Amino acid sequence: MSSPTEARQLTFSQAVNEAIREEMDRDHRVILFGEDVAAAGGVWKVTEGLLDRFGAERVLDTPISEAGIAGLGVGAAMTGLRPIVEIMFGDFLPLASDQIVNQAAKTYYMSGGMTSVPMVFLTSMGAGRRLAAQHSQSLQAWFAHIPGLKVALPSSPHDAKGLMKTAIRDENPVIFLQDKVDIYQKGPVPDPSHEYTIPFGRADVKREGEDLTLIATSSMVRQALDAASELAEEGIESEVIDPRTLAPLDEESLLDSVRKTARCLVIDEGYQRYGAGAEIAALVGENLFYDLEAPVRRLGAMDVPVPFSPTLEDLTIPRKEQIVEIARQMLED
Amino acid sequence: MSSPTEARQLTFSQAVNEAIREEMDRDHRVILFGEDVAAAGGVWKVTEGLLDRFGAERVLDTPISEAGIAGLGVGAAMTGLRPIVEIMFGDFLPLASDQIVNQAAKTYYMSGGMTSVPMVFLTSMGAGRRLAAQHSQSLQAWFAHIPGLKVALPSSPHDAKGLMKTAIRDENPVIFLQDKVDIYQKGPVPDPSHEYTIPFGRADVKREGEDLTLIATSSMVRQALDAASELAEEGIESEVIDPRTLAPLDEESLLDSVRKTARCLVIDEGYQRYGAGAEIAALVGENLFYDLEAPVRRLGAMDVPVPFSPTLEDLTIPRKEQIVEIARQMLED
Amino acid sequence: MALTTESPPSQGLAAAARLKMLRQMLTIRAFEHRVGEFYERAEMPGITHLSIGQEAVAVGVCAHLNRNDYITSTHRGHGHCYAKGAGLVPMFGELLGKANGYCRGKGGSMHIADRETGHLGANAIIGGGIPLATGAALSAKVLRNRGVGVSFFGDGALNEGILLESMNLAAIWNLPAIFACENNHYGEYTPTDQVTAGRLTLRGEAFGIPSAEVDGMDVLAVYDATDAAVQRARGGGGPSFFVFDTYRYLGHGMSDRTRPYRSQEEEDEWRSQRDPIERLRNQLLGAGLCSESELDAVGQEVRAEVEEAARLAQEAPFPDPEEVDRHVFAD
Amino acid sequence: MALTTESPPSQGLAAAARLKMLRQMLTIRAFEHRVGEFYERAEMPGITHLSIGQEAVAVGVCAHLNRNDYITSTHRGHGHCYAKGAGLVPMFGELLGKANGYCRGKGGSMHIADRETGHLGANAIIGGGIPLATGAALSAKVLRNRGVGVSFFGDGALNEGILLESMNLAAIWNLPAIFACENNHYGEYTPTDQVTAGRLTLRGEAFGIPSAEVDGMDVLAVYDATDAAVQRARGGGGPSFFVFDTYRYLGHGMSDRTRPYRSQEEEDEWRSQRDPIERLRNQLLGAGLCSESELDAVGQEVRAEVEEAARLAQEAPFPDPEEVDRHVFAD
Ligand SMILES: Cc1ncc(C[n+]2csc(CCOP(=O)(O)OP(=O)(O)O)c2C)c(N)n1
Ligand SMILES: Cc1ncc(C[n+]2csc(CCOP(=O)(O)OP(=O)(O)O)c2C)c(N)n1
Ligand SMILES: [Mg+2]
Ligand SMILES: [Mg+2]
Repeated sequence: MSSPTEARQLTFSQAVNEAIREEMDRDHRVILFGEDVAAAGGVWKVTEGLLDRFGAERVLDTPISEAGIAGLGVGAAMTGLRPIVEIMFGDFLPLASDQIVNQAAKTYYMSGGMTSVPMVFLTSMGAGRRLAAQHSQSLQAWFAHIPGLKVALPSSPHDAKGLMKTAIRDENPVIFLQDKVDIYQKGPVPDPSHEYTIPFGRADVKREGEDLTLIATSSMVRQALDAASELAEEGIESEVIDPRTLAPLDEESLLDSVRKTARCLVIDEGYQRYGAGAEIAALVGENLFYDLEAPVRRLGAMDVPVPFSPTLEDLTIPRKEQIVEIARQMLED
Repeated sequence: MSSPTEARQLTFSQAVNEAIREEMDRDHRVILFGEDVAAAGGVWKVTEGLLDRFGAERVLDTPISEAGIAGLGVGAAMTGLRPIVEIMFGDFLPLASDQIVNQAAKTYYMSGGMTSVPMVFLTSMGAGRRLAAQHSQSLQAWFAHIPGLKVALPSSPHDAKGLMKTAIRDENPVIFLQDKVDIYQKGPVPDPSHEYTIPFGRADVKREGEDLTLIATSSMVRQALDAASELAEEGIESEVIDPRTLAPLDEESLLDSVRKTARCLVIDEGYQRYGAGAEIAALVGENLFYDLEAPVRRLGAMDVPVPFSPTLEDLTIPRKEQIVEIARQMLED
Repeated sequence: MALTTESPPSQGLAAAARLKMLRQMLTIRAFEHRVGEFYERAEMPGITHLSIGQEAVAVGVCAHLNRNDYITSTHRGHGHCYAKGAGLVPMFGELLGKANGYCRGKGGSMHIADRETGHLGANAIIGGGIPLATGAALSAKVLRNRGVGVSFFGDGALNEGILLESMNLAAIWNLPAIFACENNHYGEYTPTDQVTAGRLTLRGEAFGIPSAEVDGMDVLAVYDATDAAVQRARGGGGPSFFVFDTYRYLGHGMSDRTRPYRSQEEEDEWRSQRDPIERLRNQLLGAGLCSESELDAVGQEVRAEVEEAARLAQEAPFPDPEEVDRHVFAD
Repeated sequence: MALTTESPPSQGLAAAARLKMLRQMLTIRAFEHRVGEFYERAEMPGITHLSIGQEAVAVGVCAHLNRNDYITSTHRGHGHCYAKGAGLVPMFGELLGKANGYCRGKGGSMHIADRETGHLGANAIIGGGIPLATGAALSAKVLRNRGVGVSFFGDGALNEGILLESMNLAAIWNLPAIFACENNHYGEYTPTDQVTAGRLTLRGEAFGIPSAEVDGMDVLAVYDATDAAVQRARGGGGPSFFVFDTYRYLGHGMSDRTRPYRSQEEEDEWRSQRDPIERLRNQLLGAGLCSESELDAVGQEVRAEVEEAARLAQEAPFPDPEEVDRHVFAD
């Protein structure tokens, strides 16, 4: 083995690309299709080069038919393939959601364990790119709510690669959400000669701290880490923990962290109301009632459709300053 | 006026029918369409007699095209009509969810207040009828999560009528969920000569009590009331409160109740994880941290696709016995 | 673009093969009647949709299929399930929610499936199974196993957008997919032509898919029409679309007793003039391929078999409560 | 079922009307170029999709419409918006996210709308606007106001199931709906014929909807083809479907600069042989309806008007932060 920690800097998009490439090399049943994923390499360059490497039978450009491609993916997954279906923007998942929710998620159960649906819905999420209300949503709470679906939303290129590899190998339908505001951000990723996967349902402590737990997902992890740095200057040591998958959810690790800090703020970019943060906050509140020294707080996107105008959009996305402010309040509690 | 409290016994289905009839009498812009709603009067008899009364231009049978009828409804609502669109089962909302979520919910905001979408999506929810995984879901959390949508889920024929009238008069898209397990249950409804509407965002205390608050929705209110009776025999006085609409949510009334009782259990029939109960539990936990004497608890449907076999299905739906048991535990805390 | 062949393939069918078709149709009908009885006696949970009258479509199409071919079916799917090869006991078991059902009682009538015989499942979402079978056709193409994917669906599904998307995908990718529409002229309580515009086969032709209307009350006509399509699909020649003209004799569901949306005369005419079982029976008798008494014996055997299967299913236990949270995720 | 008329209605168009069309096309093109400049200078947030090359469709169709008629548009929708009657300043304002934009800056390029002129909105969901315009047609029918509902959409939307559902509904209810497909031969970076099976007009004919392919680079051809359709719709004669053959000269979005999915020759040919502005210009000159210098003056006026509007929009303020949670719900 060559030096084990030789970490290159890859973007999210490159990391996911590499994961798909490795898994397609490894298992000929893995195929990939979606709008503009083949010849053009995907609007986020996530699928660049895959057509050349794997050919037109395994990497296919599709019509603009979200429900159809999702459904064909489900049928193909039921019959021997392991499709990755790209739904370009997470906002388009509603178009495919009958196939995702009523078919993919339920087939294994409804068939009494006869037929599994090993597939990945590769999509994007998140605001901040001035793409307005129909291209900026973060609908992870929807899919985490549905039994039978797994939901991954990585916060670093490293995690993105490891989670994508796991998603492809999983026997169940996985919603894989790439936060598009960060998709060209770089981070260290081990050399391909050091293969790794990241198990689902395993949270990752991104920063250790004793005073406060910040549970954050996707690009909110960056906001939380930035906030933690700022808070550290004031002597407040935050622990930042990223569940990495909302379903399954690593309840134990999240609770362990809050047990230690006794304070918890949950940050997720979905609309706050009835959002993913509500589940985590409810969970912490229910399990650690006697340990908590302050109410569990949540921060999600403002409960408005994402506005186009930059001056407005920026107000709707959870940001470092808000985290810092809430954290300060919580420490006073 | 004739005697003001002369209450007839109507089923949910009759009560909603009456509400629609009155509103269609009142406002010629209200039209109704959906699968089998006209000639057949709807699979739950909710629209019986409306074709005869209002004619084929205002009451229309549609093809089986959930997305299409939802979308035509949105377009019609944008241009002068006030459509009620029936989506027969709530499980089919995913088929229409692009139109509901990306169009209906966002149009008023995206247009900067130029164009509102006054319409009702009339649908059903709930398990218990042995209809299996694709005809038994309670997806209220999905729609309550989306800014721009209102969500009503009545627990009595009385409320159903009053909420439906409000829904039809509302300038915004409303998801109106009828719990099908109770749809032929009767309850008192005032004589039609006594018109009433029930405002959205106004919770209703269904039973008063001092020891514990049971926040329950739709048919879970009945389970909660039954549990409360049983608990009363043990000397535990539960307050049962029904938010009636999840969006808007009457936060104040819910919090007032829990402030009084210091204990709270939330019961909603959606899948528990990332369900509507999580929002309410998180809300209570955040606001009443210092008032609570026990952790806020939640009870939702088991996190499995709804199984067909009666012996299994019954295990998945929240029921009185579980409420009683959790309540007892909470009183020991 | 009609799908015709010079001399109908069914002419080459041995007497035994025809008799098998008759037997299958008789079995489906007897099965459905027995399901109806369960329902009437309140011995069956939920709702169910019987396919009596429509047996020829399931039998005629599935006669061309083997275990490596996949079908998807509908809420009115018992016939497809049996014709594809499923056994009666686990079928009844599933409908009764018993542990010995194909899906361990978790699916029921609307989700019955049998992987072993290539049945991916009935579906309670109108149109829901169409892309699944088309996806199975994609698998067959990628895995080069000469399989085909057949989606059965009702006329109601013609108006779900997923049909357009699936047909277009099948056409551009030249998939071995067969779109088999059972036009029984009603979707629930609404007449098809009231909610369905245009000539139905054009909905396939619009995508360049060879499309044909076929008498779905004549099992040999169904067999003949689909023969070339299945062969073409296996040979890489792409999808086909069929609209089978058929009729459900009974109500939409069991509770639909009076059927005010159609006339008694209409029902009588279909039953008396076009019954698929009578038709094949008469053909067999007319051609001297078997005798009345032989056929009567078959009828009796079938009924006994169905009765016995019903009994075994009824005696079977319900699933263990611990089953309830198994199979949410596969390992 | 072609949509033809004996003598083309455009023959009756006065010179002023033709000149107006030219002016509109010139304005749209100048607007789009100015948008491109904003983008290149990083003075415009987000992404945008220019309709240069496609001006004739918007102008030719909207020439038949009045304020009581509704349109829905697409992500490539500036032309539709202007042709339907919107003003340049609030258009630019919206694209720049300014408070003076039609949607107060909340919608942007992909959601621009102008209720006053009957524009229900661009849409960032491919196909998303189709049922909305069809719903507007339902309103027109129920309210008996002789309005029509026109949905503009790209060839990409032909593959979204919502098209089938909307067309079928329009057909069975005989709605005054016009389905106006702009086939510019690409959806993003994918050639249309690679992902779109069959003859496109058949997708309308399948529902019995009169359907026609029309040269979308000839504004008078567009005008002529849609004249009868709009009249028929107003008279209760039901929907029509058009596939306008057209071309976007530039990339899908501003970042699509090299366009490896098509050849330079192809682009050159469309631009040089079929440009809709050149074509009408030459027609007007050829018929002696105006002079070169008059037309040049129009061109200059248009550019000045666009430049002035751009300036005003650029100087306008961004929305007040308090706007952010207004308009979630209407009272
Ligand atoms: C998506 C969806 N919409 C509506 C229903 C309710 N539903 C069940 S069966 C049926 C009629 C189906 O008609 P058709 O497809 O012709 O099949 P048939 O019952 O005639 O066999 C309807 C509307 C459903 N199950 N799924
Ligand atoms: C439902 C949906 N799927 C995918 C996209 C991403 N997307 C934006 S434009 C586009 C291409 C649209 O092609 P076409 O309809 O032909 O319009 P054109 O851009 O050529 O004008 C795609 C795929 C989208 N906006 N909405
Ligand atoms: Mg039918
Ligand atoms: Mg295009």
